[in-house]
Amino acid sequence: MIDIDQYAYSNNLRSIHPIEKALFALLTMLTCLVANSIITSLVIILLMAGVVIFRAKIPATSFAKMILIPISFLLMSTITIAITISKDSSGFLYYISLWDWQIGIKFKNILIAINLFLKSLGTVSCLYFLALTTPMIEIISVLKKLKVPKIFIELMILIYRFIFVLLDTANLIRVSQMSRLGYSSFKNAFLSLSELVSNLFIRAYYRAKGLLTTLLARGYEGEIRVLEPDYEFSRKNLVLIILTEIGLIFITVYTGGDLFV
Amino acid sequence: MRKENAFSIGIYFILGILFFSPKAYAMHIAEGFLPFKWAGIWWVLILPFLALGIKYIKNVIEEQGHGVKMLLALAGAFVFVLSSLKLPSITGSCSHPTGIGLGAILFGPWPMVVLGCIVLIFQAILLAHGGLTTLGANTFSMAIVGAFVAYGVYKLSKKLGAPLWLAVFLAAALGDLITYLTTAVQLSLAFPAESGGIMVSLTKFMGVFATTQIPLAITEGLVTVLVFNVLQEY
Amino acid sequence: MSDSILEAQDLIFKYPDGTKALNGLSISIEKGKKVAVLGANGAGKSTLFLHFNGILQPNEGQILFDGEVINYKKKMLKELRKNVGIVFQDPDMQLFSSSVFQEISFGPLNLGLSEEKVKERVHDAMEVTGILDLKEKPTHLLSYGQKKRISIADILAMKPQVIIFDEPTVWLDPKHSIEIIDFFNEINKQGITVVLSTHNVDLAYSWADYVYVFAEGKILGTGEPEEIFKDKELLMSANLTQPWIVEIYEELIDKQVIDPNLSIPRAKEELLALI
Amino acid sequence: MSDSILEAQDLIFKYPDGTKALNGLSISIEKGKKVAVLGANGAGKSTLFLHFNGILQPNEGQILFDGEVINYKKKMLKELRKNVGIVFQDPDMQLFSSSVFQEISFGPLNLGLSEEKVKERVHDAMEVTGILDLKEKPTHLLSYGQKKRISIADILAMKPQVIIFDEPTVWLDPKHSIEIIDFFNEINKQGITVVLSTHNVDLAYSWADYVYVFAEGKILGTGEPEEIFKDKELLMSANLTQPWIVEIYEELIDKQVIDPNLSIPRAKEELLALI
Repeated sequence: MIDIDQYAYSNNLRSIHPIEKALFALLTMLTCLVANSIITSLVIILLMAGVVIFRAKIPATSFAKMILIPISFLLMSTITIAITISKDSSGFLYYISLWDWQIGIKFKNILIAINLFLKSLGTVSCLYFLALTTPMIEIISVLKKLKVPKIFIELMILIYRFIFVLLDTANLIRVSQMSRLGYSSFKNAFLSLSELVSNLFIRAYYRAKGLLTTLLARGYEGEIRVLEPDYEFSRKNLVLIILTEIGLIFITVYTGGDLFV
Repeated sequence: MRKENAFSIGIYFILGILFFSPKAYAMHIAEGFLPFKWAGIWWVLILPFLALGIKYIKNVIEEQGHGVKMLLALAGAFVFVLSSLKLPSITGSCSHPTGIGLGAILFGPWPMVVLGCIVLIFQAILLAHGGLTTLGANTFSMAIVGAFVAYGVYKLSKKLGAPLWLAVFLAAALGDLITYLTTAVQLSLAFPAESGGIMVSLTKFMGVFATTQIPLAITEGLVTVLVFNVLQEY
Repeated sequence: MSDSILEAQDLIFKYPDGTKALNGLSISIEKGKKVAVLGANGAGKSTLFLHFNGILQPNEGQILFDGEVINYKKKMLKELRKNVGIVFQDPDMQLFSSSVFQEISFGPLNLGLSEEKVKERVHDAMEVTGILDLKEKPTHLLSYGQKKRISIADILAMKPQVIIFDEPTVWLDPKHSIEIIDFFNEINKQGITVVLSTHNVDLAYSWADYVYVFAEGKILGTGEPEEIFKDKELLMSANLTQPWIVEIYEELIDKQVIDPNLSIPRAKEELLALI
Repeated sequence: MSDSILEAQDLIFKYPDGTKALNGLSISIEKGKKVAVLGANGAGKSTLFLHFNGILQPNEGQILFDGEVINYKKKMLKELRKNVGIVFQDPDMQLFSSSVFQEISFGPLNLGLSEEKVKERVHDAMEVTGILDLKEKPTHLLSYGQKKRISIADILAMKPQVIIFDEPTVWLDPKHSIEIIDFFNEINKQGITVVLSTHNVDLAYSWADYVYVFAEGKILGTGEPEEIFKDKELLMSANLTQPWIVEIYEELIDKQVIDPNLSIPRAKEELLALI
């Protein structure tokens, strides 16, 4: 139902310890953010794309499609940042005047925008590495090991499960509405949608009640305790992660990136 | 000649926004977009709210029994699913309601802080909307500001004698709008314009978001009213 | 095949996750007939129905309604959905309004009929399905059987030429199952083509004019029930069993209790009469 | 009735909205038996099961487990829920976690077992239900039949003395229905009392040691299947029909094809052998 989720269960790096994968993704993400350098960002994008496509065996076309998801936000926001509004017309590469304001672009700001764009894409690819190789269930169990409050974990487990149940329900209702000519005009689409939403809410309400019953029947007394399957740490992977991060920092410093600015 | 030029650029700009907006998903700030410093600041800022939210939920569970937990979990899943539904909008494109307003009216703002944060984690990891480094900022704008504004507006307009539908509409629409406004503030704080600083930057971001988000906020308000009407019958 | 009302030609359909649900399937449903579509869970029955209604669009192949190829343009889709109604398995999934009246009026309103007309249609549909007394009740307080009838009235109110029933009897107890089957026969007499999906072989055997056997997104066999249900191998490969009437009949012939030249009985009563 | 494991005495239960679901119902389930509870939709079967598990508390009457009256104190409830497991109709309602392993570990953990023990139980339950290969898969990518098996493993892992299956076969096709019935027989052989609710008379007839017929919150009839299913009037008043084996058998006796002194056949094969 959700592509990223499906890959997380079927990729080639599935059996690696989730903490290793999370460590790799988050450390690289931080490095990318802190390095703030065009070259480091590019290296990270290539690294993550490589690992995802060649190690995790996610089809390159799917990965490319997914990378496009945040691009609209990035383009819109970076363009907004790149545009300078000023009363002083010096330094513009190109500008137009509106009354006594100059709206245009400056070389310096284009560089800033490109850096920002690539930096964001770099961290996004780290996020994708984590999301595409590590099932949500395992990410939750990592959070559990990090001592995130119990109630937060329990809610995450339940919400994750019920996202799919409700998505399924929403789909079925939508299909049933469409087969009775719902969503066929703007007004009708609006009404169909609000009927769907309210029905979904009522359904969710009854499900919550039913779920409590079924859990009680299995001896639930207020806390949802579950066990996780065991994973084994690989020393080799840990060393590899540390080496990669050191390498990235080295690249940043060597190419004159403004680390820790 | 110059005016014409400005006009055509304006048109292109708006067309560009309309073209991109269907995929712009509620304006969560994308992964890695905020500088390290700001990402950290927002992360730290939401922690006390999360702690209080969790405490609030624990209290409610103690008072009303374990069923509340299931109900909240379903509400969280509901918010997530809602945000993945296509919504008809005036421009013919599609976007979605956040559901936070509805939740805040029904359950109060504190549980929505926690649920909103969880939903944002899921959106980041499952859908790549928003991100982990920007989770703090997004939680602040959507789950904290959005939920409290919606709840406050709802209570206030009921106190002022507004009819229920109007109170619900205002709560959902304003909650939405102020979420976007907060996002614009967060972005302009992180990226002040070189001349004119934060205020100029804010004007730029608001200019971009307002065109897309005002119709969305209105749609969210309308849908919430319609949903609320049905729920009223139960 | 001039009198086929719905036709699928070489349909191939994959779900986005890669599951191949239909695998070069062809089927032709004759106007005015009672058709049973048999198959195990996950054989592709529901997927086919969603194609008949234009909800899903095939990767390859085409759907024809009344001899015309469906082109998936708005106007044609509207016409198709008007004429081919689906009553879904689970009425809980189909019903989305809180009031029975609103619920049934959804379809006719979408057809763009006048309010007067819509009221008339809703009233008629409720009358035929025997739920006039539920008009004022909220849907969520009704029993399963009542909801099932509302979900049928939903579709009847649109006056389609074909009605597809997806697993209509699973949750019903024997009495209500018999009632609903009688009802299918009634609307069929009024000229509506009735398509029914089921994995209940006994039901399909005694009810249908024509049977299609599905497995893994393909048609394994088609024909009149008498032929289809003789073929044990076919049934086995579709995870189905023989109807008990046929089994007993064959056994009785083997044991020479009844005359093998007599025609095979369709209903319980016919079998008992043979003995 | 010294060997009854579960007993209900004069239960009266009204839902908060006023619906009277149980109306002075008494029932006694013998240890180690295969029991079928038959009744139309809404007859009160599910409500009774929730009483057996201590989820619902009767307005009047009482529940006995292994001869002891349930007092609804925490300790006793825990004991009861440990020993009486319910596999609910809809697995989607029962499964709360997307991880199969987490899901099955929930019950045993609530029993206060050690992690080691729980892991062992989860493994055993998955082995018995044949889902070991699903360990790494999320529930939302599984089929209905697979989810059904997980919901059974959920309960098996708690090692209860009684397992109640609420309508286990409705959505399953013939092949999977047969599989699940075989499975019931297997766990029954291991000493677990199996209670099954259904409105499938053919299934109840050939499977059960003992049958209860429900209607409107009361027991209309109890007995061995051979007696119960002879009683056409009883079945009628519970909206049920006769199993076809019984019907054919009686007809064959009427027509003097078979000897009336032979014992009534329970399974298809027995009937065919008689002819």
